[in-house]
Amino acid sequence: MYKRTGWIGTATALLGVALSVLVLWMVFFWVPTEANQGVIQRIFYMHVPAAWVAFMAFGIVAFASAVYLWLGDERADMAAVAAAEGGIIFTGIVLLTGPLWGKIAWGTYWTWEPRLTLTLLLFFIYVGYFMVRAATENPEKGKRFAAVVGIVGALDIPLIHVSVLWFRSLHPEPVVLKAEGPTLDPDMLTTLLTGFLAFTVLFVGVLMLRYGLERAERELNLRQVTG
Amino acid sequence: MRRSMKLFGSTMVAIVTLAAAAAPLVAQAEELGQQTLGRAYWHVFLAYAIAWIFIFGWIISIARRLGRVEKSLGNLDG
Amino acid sequence: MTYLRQLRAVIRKDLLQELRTKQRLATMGGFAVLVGVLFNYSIDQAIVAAQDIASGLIWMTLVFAGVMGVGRTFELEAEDGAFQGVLLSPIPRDALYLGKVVSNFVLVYLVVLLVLAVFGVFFQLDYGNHPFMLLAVLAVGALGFVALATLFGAVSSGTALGETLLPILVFPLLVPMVVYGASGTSRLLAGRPIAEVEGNLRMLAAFALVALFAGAGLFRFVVED
Amino acid sequence: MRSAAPDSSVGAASANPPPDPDAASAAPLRAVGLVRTFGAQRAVDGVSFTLESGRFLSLFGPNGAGKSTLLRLLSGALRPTAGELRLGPELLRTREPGWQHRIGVLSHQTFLYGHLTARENLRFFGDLYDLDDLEERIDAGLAAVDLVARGDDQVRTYSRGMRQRLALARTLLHDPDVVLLDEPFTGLDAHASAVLKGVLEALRDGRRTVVMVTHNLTEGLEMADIAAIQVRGRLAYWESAEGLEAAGFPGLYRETVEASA
Repeated sequence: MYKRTGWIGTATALLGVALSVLVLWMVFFWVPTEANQGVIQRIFYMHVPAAWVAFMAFGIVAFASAVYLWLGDERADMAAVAAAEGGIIFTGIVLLTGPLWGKIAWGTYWTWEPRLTLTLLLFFIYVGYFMVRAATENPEKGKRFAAVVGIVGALDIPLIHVSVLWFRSLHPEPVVLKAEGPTLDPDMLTTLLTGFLAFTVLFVGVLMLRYGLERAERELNLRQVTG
Repeated sequence: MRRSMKLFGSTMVAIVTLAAAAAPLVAQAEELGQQTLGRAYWHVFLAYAIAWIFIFGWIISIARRLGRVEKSLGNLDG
Repeated sequence: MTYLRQLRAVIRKDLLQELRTKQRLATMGGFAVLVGVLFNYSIDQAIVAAQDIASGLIWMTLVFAGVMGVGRTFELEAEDGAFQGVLLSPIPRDALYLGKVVSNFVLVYLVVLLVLAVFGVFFQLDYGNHPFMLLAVLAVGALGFVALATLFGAVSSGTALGETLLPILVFPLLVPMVVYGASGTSRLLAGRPIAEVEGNLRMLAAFALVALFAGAGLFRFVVED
Repeated sequence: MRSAAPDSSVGAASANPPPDPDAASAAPLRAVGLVRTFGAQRAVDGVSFTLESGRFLSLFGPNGAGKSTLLRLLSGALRPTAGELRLGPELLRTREPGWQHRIGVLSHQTFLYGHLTARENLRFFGDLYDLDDLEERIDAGLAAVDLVARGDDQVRTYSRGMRQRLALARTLLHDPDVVLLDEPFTGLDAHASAVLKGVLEALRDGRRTVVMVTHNLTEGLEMADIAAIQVRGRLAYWESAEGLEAAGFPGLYRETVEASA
């Protein structure tokens, strides 16, 4: 079982890497420059897929946490940890690349742009998730605490999203990003979709590897104490 | 052990591929950067570099931890 | 009937204990008054009118004082193992949680009233034409806050970090409450009509409901071994 | 309203017609292959036993042998990793009120609130168990542990011995069938420990099963019908205490622990 996960995971991760290289090529050599924003808009092909992966990871964390609390299945907890670690990596990417875009597009590194704010809060929920785990002496308890953090976070995120959107309508941004037209240029759309595909495949592949690692670590832990 | 080596190898291949792809990009960027919109270009490069560093940092850390764990497991067996 | 009796027992025990020790009320109340004093010196009232920023001050004081007070709930229970005794009894865990929420809410809301009174005197605040709406907004907001803080107070008191972990866990989740609560309060303080605040109140209620359901459902996974 | 009488507990009221009142109390406490792990550590490692009702079991063992963990498993506070626990035919399901009504726990911690009076403490716990005739029960309980005069004083003004007596009243308030004692004599002076012993002696009415975890070999053996020794999570010794010589027991204990360690 573990061996299979390792093999499929490696293959999927490699496919993800290959697709990501393809995206790099498309972004830097192939896709036309967007008229309104210029070159900076090219961040978009990676930034938006990274945000998608970060939220997808949180969805996995919440779902696996619920399964863990419900059935007490160790595997669900391992999946949740693996996804949370990926989630914190990808929220980190979003949070660092967002300001790089913002500085050029809006003239400031940080704005309380709703989606960026939401990602920041998501990042902190992930931080809490790992702190709770690290700070419990009884690992079973730590797993349950973390699961509670994951589930409540997932329930709260829609409310946070609505509220930060609403807050923004209350205080219009000084420099407002012009909305892209309803139709994106077909080449841009292709690039963006390839970006989504690349990061998703990459994430799923590495997630499997991380799951295999978690499994091996727990096996080692068990055998060191009992054996 | 073999699995993690394979993983590590594939990581290295990917990095080399990336470097090979990036070299002409950097050259081109310097050229373009001197012409127009230098700052925006650098931000785009920086953004992609951050993403790749984070993702590969993650993969490498998984590979190293896996190598260590499998070594310890091997020691227990042997 | 059984459920109500158990719920009432928890509430009565908590409030009685607080009445005897006054530990948490004293720390929260003292904190709130001192915050008022420090705010006075941190704001140049020649430039910023206190009335304009009062709603932010009120909500921040509520959140910080609340974290202090609610974070102590389970530390107090640890006294001579009492909480173990409660967990050995047949009280449903959601009744235990809801009882704690009610008693914590009473404490936090008393502090809210104190904050309103003290800030009113310190900064000559005008509480507008709809003081009852103001009280309602603060009550629903405080309920949502207490619902989350009680759940995560149990989590943090179960960790080695104790109460210090509580703000890190709970602050990111409180954003909706602060957004709708503070903006509703500032509208009321600015004398805007009630209709403009009804949406805020609805969102605060939604937040409180989600927090209460999540807490009641998940509490048992937090307190048991 | 639920009374705490043993025949009204949830498990007894199953599909079958109600058994006669003595059936439930005559039920043996049975553990089958109990295991509890913490992380990778096996605190309780495959414990099985049958304890006839009305018997008094003293459980000895060195520190870290998992005695308290075993007791917490019996109390239902802790979920077993594997194995099951029965009282008569009734299966223990952790966190079900039916079980909790039938178990009373007295630990070296008193589970009492210092800022409440003795009566308020008992009333609080009585409400949690949803007991009928609570005030009468409280009066009787306070009388049994000789605390009527101090019933309206806050518990923090009590001496250690008085607290432990009150804790005993709290343990017995809902009239449990199985009483679990975890080092109840820790920190007690001679007088308090004599009072406690007297009340525990009175518990042995043939209906109540008692399990006591203790370090004190003489005290434990004196009260026991059955003596057991737990070492490294397992029951290494289980014998009727009747034939045991008090003088020879420490040696036996040491041998057992060393043989199993």
